[in-house]
Amino acid sequence: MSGDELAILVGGPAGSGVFATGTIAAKALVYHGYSVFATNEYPSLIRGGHQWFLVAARWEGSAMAHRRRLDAILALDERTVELHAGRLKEGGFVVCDERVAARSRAGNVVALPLSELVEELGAPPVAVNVAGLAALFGVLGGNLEALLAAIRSYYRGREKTAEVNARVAEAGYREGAKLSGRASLKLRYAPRGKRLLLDGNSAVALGLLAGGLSFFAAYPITPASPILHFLAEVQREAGVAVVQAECELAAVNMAIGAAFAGARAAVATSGPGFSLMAESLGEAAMTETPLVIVDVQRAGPSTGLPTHTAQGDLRFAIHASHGEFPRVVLAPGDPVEAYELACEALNIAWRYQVPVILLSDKFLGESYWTVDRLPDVGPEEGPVVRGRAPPGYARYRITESGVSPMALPGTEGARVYANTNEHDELGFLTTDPDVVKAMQGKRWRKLAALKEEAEKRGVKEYGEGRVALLVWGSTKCVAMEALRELDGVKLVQVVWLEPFPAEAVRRAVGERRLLVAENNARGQLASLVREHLLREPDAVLLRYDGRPLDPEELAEFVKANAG
Amino acid sequence: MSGDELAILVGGPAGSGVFATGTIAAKALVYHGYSVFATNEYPSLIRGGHQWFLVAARWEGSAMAHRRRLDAILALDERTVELHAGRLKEGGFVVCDERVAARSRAGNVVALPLSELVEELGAPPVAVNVAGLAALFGVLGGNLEALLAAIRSYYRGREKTAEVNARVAEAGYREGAKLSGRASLKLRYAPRGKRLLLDGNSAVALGLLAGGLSFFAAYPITPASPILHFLAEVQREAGVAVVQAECELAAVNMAIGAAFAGARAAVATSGPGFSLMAESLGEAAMTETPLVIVDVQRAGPSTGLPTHTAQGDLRFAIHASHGEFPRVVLAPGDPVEAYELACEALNIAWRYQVPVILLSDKFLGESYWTVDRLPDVGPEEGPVVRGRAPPGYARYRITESGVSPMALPGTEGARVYANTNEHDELGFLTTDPDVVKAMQGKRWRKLAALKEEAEKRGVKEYGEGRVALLVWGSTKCVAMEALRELDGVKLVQVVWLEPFPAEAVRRAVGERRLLVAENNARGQLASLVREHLLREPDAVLLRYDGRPLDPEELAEFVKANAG
Amino acid sequence: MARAFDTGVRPQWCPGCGNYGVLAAVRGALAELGLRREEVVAVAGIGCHGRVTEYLDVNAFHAIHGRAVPVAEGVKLANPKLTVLVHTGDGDAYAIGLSHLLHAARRNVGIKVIVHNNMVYALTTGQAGPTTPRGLRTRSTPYGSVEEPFNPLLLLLASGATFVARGFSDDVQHLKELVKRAILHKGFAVIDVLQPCVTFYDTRGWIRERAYKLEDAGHDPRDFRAALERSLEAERVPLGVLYEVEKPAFEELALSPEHPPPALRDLKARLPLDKLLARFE
Amino acid sequence: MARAFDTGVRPQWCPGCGNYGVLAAVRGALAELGLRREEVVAVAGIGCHGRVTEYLDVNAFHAIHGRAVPVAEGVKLANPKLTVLVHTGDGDAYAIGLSHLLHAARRNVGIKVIVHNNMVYALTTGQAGPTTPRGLRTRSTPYGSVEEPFNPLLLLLASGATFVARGFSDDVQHLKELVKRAILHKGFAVIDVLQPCVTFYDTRGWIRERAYKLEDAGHDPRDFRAALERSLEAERVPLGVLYEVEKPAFEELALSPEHPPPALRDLKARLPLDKLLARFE
Ligand SMILES: Cc1ncc(C[n+]2csc(CCOP(=O)(O)OP(=O)(O)O)c2C)c(N)n1
Ligand SMILES: Cc1ncc(C[n+]2csc(CCOP(=O)(O)OP(=O)(O)O)c2C)c(N)n1
Ligand code: SF4
Ligand code: SF4
Ligand SMILES: [Mg+2]
Ligand SMILES: [Mg+2]
Repeated sequence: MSGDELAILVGGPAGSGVFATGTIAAKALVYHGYSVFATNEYPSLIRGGHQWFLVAARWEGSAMAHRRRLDAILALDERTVELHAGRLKEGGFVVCDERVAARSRAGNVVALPLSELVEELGAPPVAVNVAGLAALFGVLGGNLEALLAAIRSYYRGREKTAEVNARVAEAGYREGAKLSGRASLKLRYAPRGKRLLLDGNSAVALGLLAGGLSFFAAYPITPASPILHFLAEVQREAGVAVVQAECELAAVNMAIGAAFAGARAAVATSGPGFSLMAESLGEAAMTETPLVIVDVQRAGPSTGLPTHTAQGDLRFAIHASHGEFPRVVLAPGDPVEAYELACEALNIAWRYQVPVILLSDKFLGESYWTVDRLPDVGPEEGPVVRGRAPPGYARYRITESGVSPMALPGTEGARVYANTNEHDELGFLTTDPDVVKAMQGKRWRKLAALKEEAEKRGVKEYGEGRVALLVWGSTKCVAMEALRELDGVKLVQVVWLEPFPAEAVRRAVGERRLLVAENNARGQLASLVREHLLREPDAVLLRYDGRPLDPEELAEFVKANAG
Repeated sequence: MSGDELAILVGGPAGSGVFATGTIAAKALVYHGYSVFATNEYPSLIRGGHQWFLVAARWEGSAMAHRRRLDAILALDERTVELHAGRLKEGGFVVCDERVAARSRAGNVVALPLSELVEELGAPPVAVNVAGLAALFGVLGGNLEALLAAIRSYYRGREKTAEVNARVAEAGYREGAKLSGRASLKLRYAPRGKRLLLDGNSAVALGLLAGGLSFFAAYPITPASPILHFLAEVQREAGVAVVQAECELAAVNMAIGAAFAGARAAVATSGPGFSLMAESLGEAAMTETPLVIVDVQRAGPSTGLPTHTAQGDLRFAIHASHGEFPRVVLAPGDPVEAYELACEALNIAWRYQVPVILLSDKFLGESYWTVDRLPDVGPEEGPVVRGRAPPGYARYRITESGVSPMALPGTEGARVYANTNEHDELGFLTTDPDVVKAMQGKRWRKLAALKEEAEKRGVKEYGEGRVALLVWGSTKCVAMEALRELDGVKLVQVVWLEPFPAEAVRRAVGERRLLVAENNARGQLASLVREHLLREPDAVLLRYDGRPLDPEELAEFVKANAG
Repeated sequence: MARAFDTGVRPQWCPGCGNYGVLAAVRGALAELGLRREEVVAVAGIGCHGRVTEYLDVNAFHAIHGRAVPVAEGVKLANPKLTVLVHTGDGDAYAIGLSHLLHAARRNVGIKVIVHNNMVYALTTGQAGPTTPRGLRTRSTPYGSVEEPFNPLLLLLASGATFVARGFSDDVQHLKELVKRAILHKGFAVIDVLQPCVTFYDTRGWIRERAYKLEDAGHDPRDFRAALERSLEAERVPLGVLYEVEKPAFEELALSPEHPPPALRDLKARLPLDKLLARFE
Repeated sequence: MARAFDTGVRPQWCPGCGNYGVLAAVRGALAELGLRREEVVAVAGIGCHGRVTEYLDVNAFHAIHGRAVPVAEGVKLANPKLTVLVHTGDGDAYAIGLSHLLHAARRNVGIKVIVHNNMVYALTTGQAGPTTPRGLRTRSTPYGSVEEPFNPLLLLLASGATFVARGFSDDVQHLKELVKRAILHKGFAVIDVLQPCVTFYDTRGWIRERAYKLEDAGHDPRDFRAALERSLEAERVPLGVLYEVEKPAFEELALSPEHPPPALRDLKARLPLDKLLARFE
């Protein structure tokens, strides 16, 4: 426990800088040389309401998820002490301003004159958060330079703010360092070179850019908006057109129009917006327009818990829109996969001319992980015709693979006619039963190739054991964390959810006991197992209160059901 | 073959009165004493394009579906002869105007001077259709009075048109009667009292009215518009408010608002409109507002074949909308069930305060069946609070059944607060994990009771045999017709699709070979069987070219796979 | 009046937010009109504005984003006796819900729409919206918005709305009077309320400098062309009723007078089934 | 010109339908502007009007009902070199798609919207729509419509559209000139075309009696208030350009000039990943 592993929580009311402080703490720990995981919870309110940010760090191996028990708390109000002090480990402590301490009754409180200190330095009152964080680092014997670097990195472009906060941090650190005896652990320090602290939303945005994204349309929605914000910010450097549409129906239809014209297009939304896109999903499919939809799931149904997490849209993503057509549903489990699969999503969309849905969630999208390096992936153009079309070009040419070369409007010699009505090879409307069957057949043939890809790359396996734990999406991270406490468990992650890699899952699970864990109420992956493997899972762990599964409860579940 | 069974087809270009003529033929045959089935096919065009109307009649038992082979054709153009003459039985014949005959090359054509006759009577040229129909009845030795009654019934409210057509019919009949030797069958005549000739759409509308419908909102869409038209027509007699909204999003939200206020509300649409309603489905569910959505399926994906049939929305109906909530999906198989289930849908919606989706389709909605009597069903109010609320009233009171008494706005002492955000018992927004779980639990408890109802009433069984043929929706009628040619087959119809009556299906199928037939490409009922029964069907017959299954192909499929 | 129509839940808007003024004005209007909470329904959209239903003690429906207007239309048509308010935002009403708003205006359904127009998407942490002025830097427009904003008053006048007004959340008394007039108006009424968002786009000073009262300026709200003119003013901000005309409300025309309104129908009343079935015989 | 831009598919509209005139005018306009079919994209909605894409020989996207406008916006933003036409109907554009239309107008995206306004839902066999006059009996309004129709010209003017015109399908030559002007206009242009539906609502005579040309009436299309006045005329039907103003098109403002437009980007161009990642270090 000598600083090999730690968990810190920053808490306070919305508007008190919980997010900034937490992010700085996370960065600072990365600069120390730790592998860091960070996550947060906030209400759907601009002011008021409790908010927290948790940073978990590990010296060896990777920090993959949150833990229930805490080593230290930075409390920006009494509520934080009230709500979280009970989670402190033996020897854990709360850092807070004297005024907060005066109103709290918790033991093990390190009360410091933080607001006084901030006032003396002429810094704005909100800087108490950084003062407190620095004090906390002081108590833990952290490296001040690393902390200052984190502050400067966080406030990049706002040099004045950065300097004020740096000064506050120096003072706070000194205060804390006086009390370093209070801590039962000491931070380690041995920087490991450039590493990223990456959230799932940014990873998705970067992955789309890596996949050649040139057009992005969105309507703001929590927790997907950060993708819009990031892309809007980098639009000039990255050369991507970013449009905020009047609603999700407009956003997705703009993307479809842009893709039809030849742009690599994507949209990002959350459940309510994805619901609104259901009709247009079929439009993309019927016109065979490549399209990527990112759904950063949040807790539903309906408006639900807009700032909380869930994996509740899986079946909906697989079946959304009336009628039937091939589609791909991918679910990354961590930021590296988010980056890789976002890029891959665009490539698949263009290789097969199908809609691809990337299922992320609030937990993945708005949590942070230390990433050493992003995989080397890039765009593949797919069967696109530019310049001049071959004689007799037909947009929906019936081919063996089901994929027809896609000319872009502007191609000499081609009339590109996309049609949401059932159509013939040239795009003209038809109701002829034979043509209808041929076109359905053409579209469905893509699914065969997609299924092969899914079977090949759609399932990941970690570890070995008598028991198989099956997960999808961000629950993977929780499971990886839980696995540290478990023996004899093989983790199986389904990355391609549609087409479902039934054979690969069957192979990976084999004769093992099959446990499933998901962040939803009905067991949607479990239902896919039933449908495709004709097998009843031996036990299913579901959580649907807007919070991700805890590694601890997952470990307990596995132990209790290992058979 | 002496007139016990016959099939007539009327064909011609859109705008030539194919629909009117066909309906009159069907009515006339009902008046003769036949059980009649009638269906039609038309393009999504106001003028031009081929259109046909088929009438199948049976003297003993019920005519349930179309047949491939025809006894007679009324051809209003050459195209009709070209397309359909090949389907004539031995001894079958085509009736047409001399001019049409002159341009056709088919054998067995009864060419009559129909347009001359119409001209002589000073009737409008379009009356050729009725002249031809009457001639056909003449050739078949039908009853002229019955035919005239059918004409008068069809043109009710337009007495002038009725009389002109009656005169034309008399003349046409005389012409045809001269050639009665040509026919190898003779129509029977023995009226059986008042019977209805009912289409599925009207049956749904009537069923909703029987269920107490007081508010209906819709946006026009083929093939669901007839429900709107019928309800608009009878709005005053039936006392139902009918609103044509600016789009489906508006329609469904108006219905939700109306239901919240206390109206028995429903909407009707087809696939594209249902897709647009996905988000609002969750809104109804989260606010626990009773809502009935009728989806008259058409062939997709996307715009697809707007005037053709399919059963392609089943999985979508079950999983539509982000997040998770209990819902009910019902699928009637014939007009009597359509009537019964539409009424029941409203009752279930109000008994459980859940959204209910009624899946019809173009084939059921726009085909006609002889109905002797509609079942005696009516509205149940459900747990509604009017007048004065009990002290401490809470809209979302946590109850054992999951259903909370629903006060209507205006109730003394009640603040009725419906919230799409997750909420507490009073409707106030919450993010407290315990309250969230309690509310999810409350909602899901309804599913247990619904599941029981589904198991009790969700499966229908017909006949007995070693082989089970599993169907849903309108395929039931095709299967009933096919069953006449089959021995040892038990027909099992799933009427409740969600919650899925797995035990009832398992019991009904037993150890039999399990065959599934559906009007879609992926085998959606088959996938439900896999998911819920963990059983692979022994064979699946799918049709997805916009046409209903033919009884003949279904019979062949069953024979080939009886094992 | 202070404690009237108060659910007891403490509002959680930012200190200084214009929503406080809107809430106070509506509470005051309901109280002064002598309405009981039971006969009022507030339908809200999603946004900071939508929180009104947590605080305003009347029947309420917190709808999904953009659909408060059709929900309210349904409520009003089902039971025209209810006073139906809509609380919506510039994003909720003028972006995702625009079509519904204009169609409700055209139909003249007797709902009273209060648009909390803060010219920004607030609850989603500050993005540009349809009334955001050109050039504003927001999280979705880091280089400044390049879109021309709507003129919502002009658009509403053009839609056929029979009552169009503008209020300012700073002037609670004046806004209260507007809300009262809107409620007393027969048919559709809309008030575009300038409701500064102090956190993401603080327009308080700008508006205070330019605002004036139409009542003081001799404006005749029966004059449609004068209303158009007022809506086109660029330098000054007119507050008050721009336009009011009396026309039959949709619910008067669309509901059959022989039957009780949909929500109040007696389920035991017999359906004339035989008559309805005659056409199928 | 007769055979220009002809796919060879025979139109299947009712004899006498106004859509024939619209098709002829558009073909003529494209031909006279010397455009090649490869550089034009027509995006159509669902309705009788939507059939245009079967007959007009340019690149085409037959979209879903109500979404032709955003599809067209996407096309234009992806490749501003293309001439992008939208064929839409009164139901498609003014009912289900209204919000998109007005937002595209506000943004001034350089698409050219031709509304086939037959004041009825034709393809779905004749229901009332947002421009159907009060009192008309249709299949959805057997007792006569009780809704006030929109004034689409006024609404479009109010939305900020930079080019608003009205055409009549009977006068192909005149309509052709309007289409040419719309195409040559920079930014968003919309033509509300009176396109009688001879089957469900034959307005030919009514319009012919009242139509007059704005060019002949000395109307100045640069005068916004004059345009408002013309749009408000009740007794006469003005044809021609009501309003035109030059403003930067959205695609000029929104697309970064250092990069090729989205559809023409070279996928091999390297992404400055290191620079983008710096902020995460
Ligand atoms: C379908 C859908 N899309 C997006 C959102 C996310 N969302 C919530 S509030 C909001 C905008 C709010 O803006 P406005 O209506 O102006 O309200 P304000 O917060 O400014 O009062 C958005 C986009 C949502 N809830 N639902
Ligand atoms: C989402 C959706 N709703 C409804 C329809 C059915 N629909 C097809 S065309 C149409 C209306 C057409 O009216 P309009 O746009 O005026 O076109 P017109 O036929 O008059 O040219 C409707 C409602 C549809 N295709 N999609
Ligand atoms: S963010 Fe703006 S609109 Fe929302 S509560 Fe704060 S000040 Fe009010
Ligand atoms: S129905 Fe009307 S709009 Fe459609 S083709 Fe016929 S005349 Fe034209
Ligand atoms: Mg706002
Ligand atoms: Mg129309």
